[in-house]
Amino acid sequence: MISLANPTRFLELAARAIPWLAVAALLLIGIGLYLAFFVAPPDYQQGETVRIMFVHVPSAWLAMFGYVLIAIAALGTLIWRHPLADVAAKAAAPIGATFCFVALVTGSLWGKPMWGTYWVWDARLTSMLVLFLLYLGLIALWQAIEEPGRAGRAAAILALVGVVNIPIIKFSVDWWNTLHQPASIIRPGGPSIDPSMLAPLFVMAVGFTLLFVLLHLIAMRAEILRRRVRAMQQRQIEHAALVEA
Amino acid sequence: MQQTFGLAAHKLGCQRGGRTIFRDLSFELAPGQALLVSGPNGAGKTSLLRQIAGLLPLAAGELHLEGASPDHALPELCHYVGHLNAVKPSLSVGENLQFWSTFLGGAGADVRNALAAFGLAPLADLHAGLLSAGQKRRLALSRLVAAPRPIWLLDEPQTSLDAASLELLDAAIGAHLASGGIAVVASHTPLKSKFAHKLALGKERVR
Amino acid sequence: MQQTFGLAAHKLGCQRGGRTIFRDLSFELAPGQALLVSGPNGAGKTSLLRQIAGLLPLAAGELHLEGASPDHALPELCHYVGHLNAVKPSLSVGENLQFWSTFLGGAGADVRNALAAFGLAPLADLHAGLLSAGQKRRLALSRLVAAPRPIWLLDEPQTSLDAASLELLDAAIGAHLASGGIAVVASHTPLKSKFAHKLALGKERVR
Amino acid sequence: MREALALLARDLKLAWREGGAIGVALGFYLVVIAITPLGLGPDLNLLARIAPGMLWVALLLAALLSAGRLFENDYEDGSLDVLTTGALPLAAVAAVKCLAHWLTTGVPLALLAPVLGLLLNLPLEAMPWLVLSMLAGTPAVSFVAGIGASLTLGLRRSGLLLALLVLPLYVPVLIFGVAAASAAITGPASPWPPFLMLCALSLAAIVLAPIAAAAALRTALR
Amino acid sequence: MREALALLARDLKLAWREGGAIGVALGFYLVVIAITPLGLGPDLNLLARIAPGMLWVALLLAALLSAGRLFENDYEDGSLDVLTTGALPLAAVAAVKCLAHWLTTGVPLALLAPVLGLLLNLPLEAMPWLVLSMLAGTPAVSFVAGIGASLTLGLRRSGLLLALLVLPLYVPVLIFGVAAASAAITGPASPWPPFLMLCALSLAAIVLAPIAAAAALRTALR
Ligand code: HEM
Ligand SMILES: Nc1ncnc2c1ncn2[C@@H]1O[C@H](COP(=O)(O)OP(=O)(O)OP(=O)(O)O)[C@@H](O)[C@H]1O
Ligand SMILES: Nc1ncnc2c1ncn2[C@@H]1O[C@H](COP(=O)(O)OP(=O)(O)OP(=O)(O)O)[C@@H](O)[C@H]1O
Ligand SMILES: [Mg+2]
Ligand SMILES: [Mg+2]
Repeated sequence: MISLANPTRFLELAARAIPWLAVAALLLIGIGLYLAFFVAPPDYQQGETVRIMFVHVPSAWLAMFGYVLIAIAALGTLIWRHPLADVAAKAAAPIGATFCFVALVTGSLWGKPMWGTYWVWDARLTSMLVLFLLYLGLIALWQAIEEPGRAGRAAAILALVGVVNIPIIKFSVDWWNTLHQPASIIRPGGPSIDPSMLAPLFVMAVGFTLLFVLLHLIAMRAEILRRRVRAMQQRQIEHAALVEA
Repeated sequence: MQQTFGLAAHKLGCQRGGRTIFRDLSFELAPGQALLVSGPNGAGKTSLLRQIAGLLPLAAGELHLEGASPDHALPELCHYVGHLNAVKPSLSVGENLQFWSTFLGGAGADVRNALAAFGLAPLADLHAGLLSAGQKRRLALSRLVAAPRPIWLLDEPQTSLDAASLELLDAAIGAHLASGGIAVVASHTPLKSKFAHKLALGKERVR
Repeated sequence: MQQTFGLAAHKLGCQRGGRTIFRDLSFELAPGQALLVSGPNGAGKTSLLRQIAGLLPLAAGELHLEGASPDHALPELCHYVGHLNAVKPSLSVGENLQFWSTFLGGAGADVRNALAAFGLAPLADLHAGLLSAGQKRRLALSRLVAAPRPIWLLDEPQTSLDAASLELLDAAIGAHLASGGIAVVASHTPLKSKFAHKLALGKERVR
Repeated sequence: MREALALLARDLKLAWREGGAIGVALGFYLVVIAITPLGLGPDLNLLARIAPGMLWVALLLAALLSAGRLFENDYEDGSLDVLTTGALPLAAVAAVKCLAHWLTTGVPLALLAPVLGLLLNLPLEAMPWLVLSMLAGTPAVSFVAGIGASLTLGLRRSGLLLALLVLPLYVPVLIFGVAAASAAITGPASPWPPFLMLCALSLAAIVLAPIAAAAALRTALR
Repeated sequence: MREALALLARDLKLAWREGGAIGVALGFYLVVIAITPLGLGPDLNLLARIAPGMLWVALLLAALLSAGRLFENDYEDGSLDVLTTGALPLAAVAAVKCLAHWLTTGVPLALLAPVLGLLLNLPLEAMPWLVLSMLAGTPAVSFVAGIGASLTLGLRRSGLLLALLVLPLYVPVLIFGVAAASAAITGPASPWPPFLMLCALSLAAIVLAPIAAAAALRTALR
């Protein structure tokens, strides 16, 4: 914790980790795609289109994962005042939003063949859409506030309010509509999908997760450097002022 | 004035937006003493007052109240009159002050005297939105009298006051100090009231 | 300074919200002369300046420009610096002034000097939202230099300026008058610049 | 306590004086409901069917947009600075202001709803439940709006930003509110479960929102 | 001319800087469209049927609410006083500000509409006409909003009051806009007549609104 609290230290670690992560992520995703397209059989009812799932499901998971990450970081900002927490949260938001978007797009592309329409107001799709909206809200707030300190704290508060609400929202939306097939991977009974699909799905899931972490580290590094530049400029301004005063 | 306090600041530091505005600032005020904070624009006068009022976190050092029981929170003993007047245009002058008096824990009775203290009595029923700049300022200052509090934090109180009102302000501050109160005043232009301590901020800072 | 004008007011009257603020107000300013408007709070200083700037209708009397061709509209020859600073917090100091300079018909070149004229040059790239009260005020005043106009209307220009900035303000006004400009300044506190005329408003008014 | 009452009284008075905020919120509500049929076409059955939904969505918008300046005015004229120096904790201040907003917006909107329901020929027997559900749900609306308002304090365009931040959080209120109202129309489901859910939501909001709002206000003031 | 361009540039810059106003308006639009089905129920045919109306109403709200502070900020910080002393006539100032509003709000909203159309499964062939009609109609929206914004200048809760004043004026835009879009879906009527009506409305607004706005601004300033 202490060692990580120091951004410089963090930068070093990140710099060392990034190449490895990159290689691992690309490798896994490559394998995953290979399995998905050439090994996994077409689904007996969903046909070839089922292959979309291998992108769709992991992105959907990571979209949720991203928000949880932000919420934890928010605690870090508000309670432990951890210098990196704010950076972590800010960096995670756009990435999570992107995965969320990918889940939505792949999902609706999938929907066209399955349901004959790009979008249905099914429970899970809807709650995913709401999650996307929550992401947009966070990003908009970060954009709207000039001062990094305030922006971080405000966004943290919003993120926490968001996580408190997400279960309620999910519940209400399910209550509103229970047409979509129930979650069949994450559920007490264990997976019910054909293993031949499960294997590539998990490879992809792990690959995407690594990709997420990779992007997150890169974004965090960028953010830290951006703030340092900002601080330096301010110091220059002050210095100039002192000289002329 | 009910109870009197002393206020001491020890090695205060202030940061805004990552920039250090001032550091290692210390002073001690005994009951009945006043502090004049001066310094070029941007030196951090407002920031200091906001720190004492609990609006801005202390980047370093501490503030403490002498003669205060732990259940006394510093901000609740302070009157903060900043650059802004906290005047509601759609309430009458009297209503404005009445509210602040109750909210800041004054007895309703004080309101009339408070208005009188700054020569606003004749305007009591006027919509505050119609007041001129200086009249608004005086309305803000009358809070000080409407709810007795031991510590006054005044940020350029003279802004757009005419000569007559300056007299009134000096009188008010004098009375406050006489009754054992404390005042911290940020100002560029001199005031008649005598200040036990003077603090010149940011000689070297951005002008 | 391109062309110089004289400004004359004849029996001006001002009403606000049905109340007569002042009446029968007359003055004459030759090029290079300045008028100091003083008076208690609520006497109508701001109102008078707004009338000259064309923001408030004349209830009575008239204003006219000497040496002006009919196509000169009075407001377009005036700089109005009121109680408010017209500063955009989300633009940088430089961008703020740059805009006003272009909009008020100044040559872009003037901007740097204008900032320098009020000691803001080092802050040019800072977000104006971060400026302190006095720094904001100085940014507003720098408009005067950024776009040359023959008539300056200044409403309590000294508000929250430090000593050093006051010097700069006096210098700016002096230069303006020297080059044949006119200035009408409403103020409670004295200024160094010499005023050819003084106008004391509303001795008898509600204070 | 005196402080809280004084603040409440002041806010109600201001809401009343400043451009008849109440009337304006109602007007907005009315106009939105009135122009929607123009967009959707005059088919009465269709309108009746979507009436509860329309009414709730319009109510959310009206309440939300009037919440935009919940703290804004006090922030801009410096009152908020002084409010923090009162004996009343900041969270309580926030709560009182949200309460005032509910009284001046939520309640009138809820009471107006049936009238607009007529425009959308909502069956009469649905009205009581519509109003009840709205009265039960609007506290959540006002208090959650309070969080948004404090987060967007002092930012330009805060109105829309506020809506963007807060509307997603309203999804449960919307769903249960509409459910309660339409259950009363169509049945067979009883309107009670969603109604109770609404009450629960409001209670939770009343307890938790002020804390979040206070935290946000502090960060806005420094 | 230089003045007008400078002002336009400044307003665009501000719209961009101040809380990414554009993104926020879009977000609001998205949210409103996204939560309505939660109120109306998931029936796709129903949604498809009311899609053009929904999209137009939501667009009007988004545009209108973002117009709330069209002159407000300049008024509160004293910029408006100085703007009147410029060589540019006040009507031209108003026109430029409305234009900036259209560029930063009307256009992006119109371009986003088809995407949201998907959510309400609006048939693809209707999209081009939807966008066209919106591009033709939104200038009227922005300029009329300008009148409202100037009339409500300096009043509290101006956002809602503005909506109350202006939404009725939008009725024609709404009707022709929806007509154009849905004619493209259902036929048989050609979408041209309503489309041309929209253009006419916008032209009229562009010519007349700034004059009215300027007059209102003058009275607000005294
Ligand atoms: C925007 C559109 C969609 C979104 C946001 C979405 C959301 C999700 C999410 C969050 C998951 C993973 C969570 C979990 O497994 O419990 C998931 C899995 C899945 N989705 Fe979607 N979905 C969308 C469209 C579709 C469509 C059109 C289909 C077509 C049949 C579909 C079928 C599935 C399947 C089969 C899985 C994996 C097995 C399962 O978990 O049930 N989804 N979707
Ligand atoms: N939110 C902020 N972020 C970063 N810097 C800030 C912020 N607010 C103010 N500052 C800077 O802090 C410094 C001190 O500001 P402050 O208002 O305390 O000065 P001041 O002494 O009150 O000046 P004045 O006499 O003009 O009122 C200024 O240089 C200002 O630029
Ligand atoms: N909109 C208005 N309607 C009615 N009366 C008004 C209005 N605005 C100002 N007044 C009144 O007009 C008088 C003059 O106001 P003005 O602002 O000109 O005074 P001033 O000389 O500038 O005072 P100060 O020195 O405090 O700035 C004041 O008494 C004020 O109450
Ligand atoms: Mg200050
Ligand atoms: Mg004045």
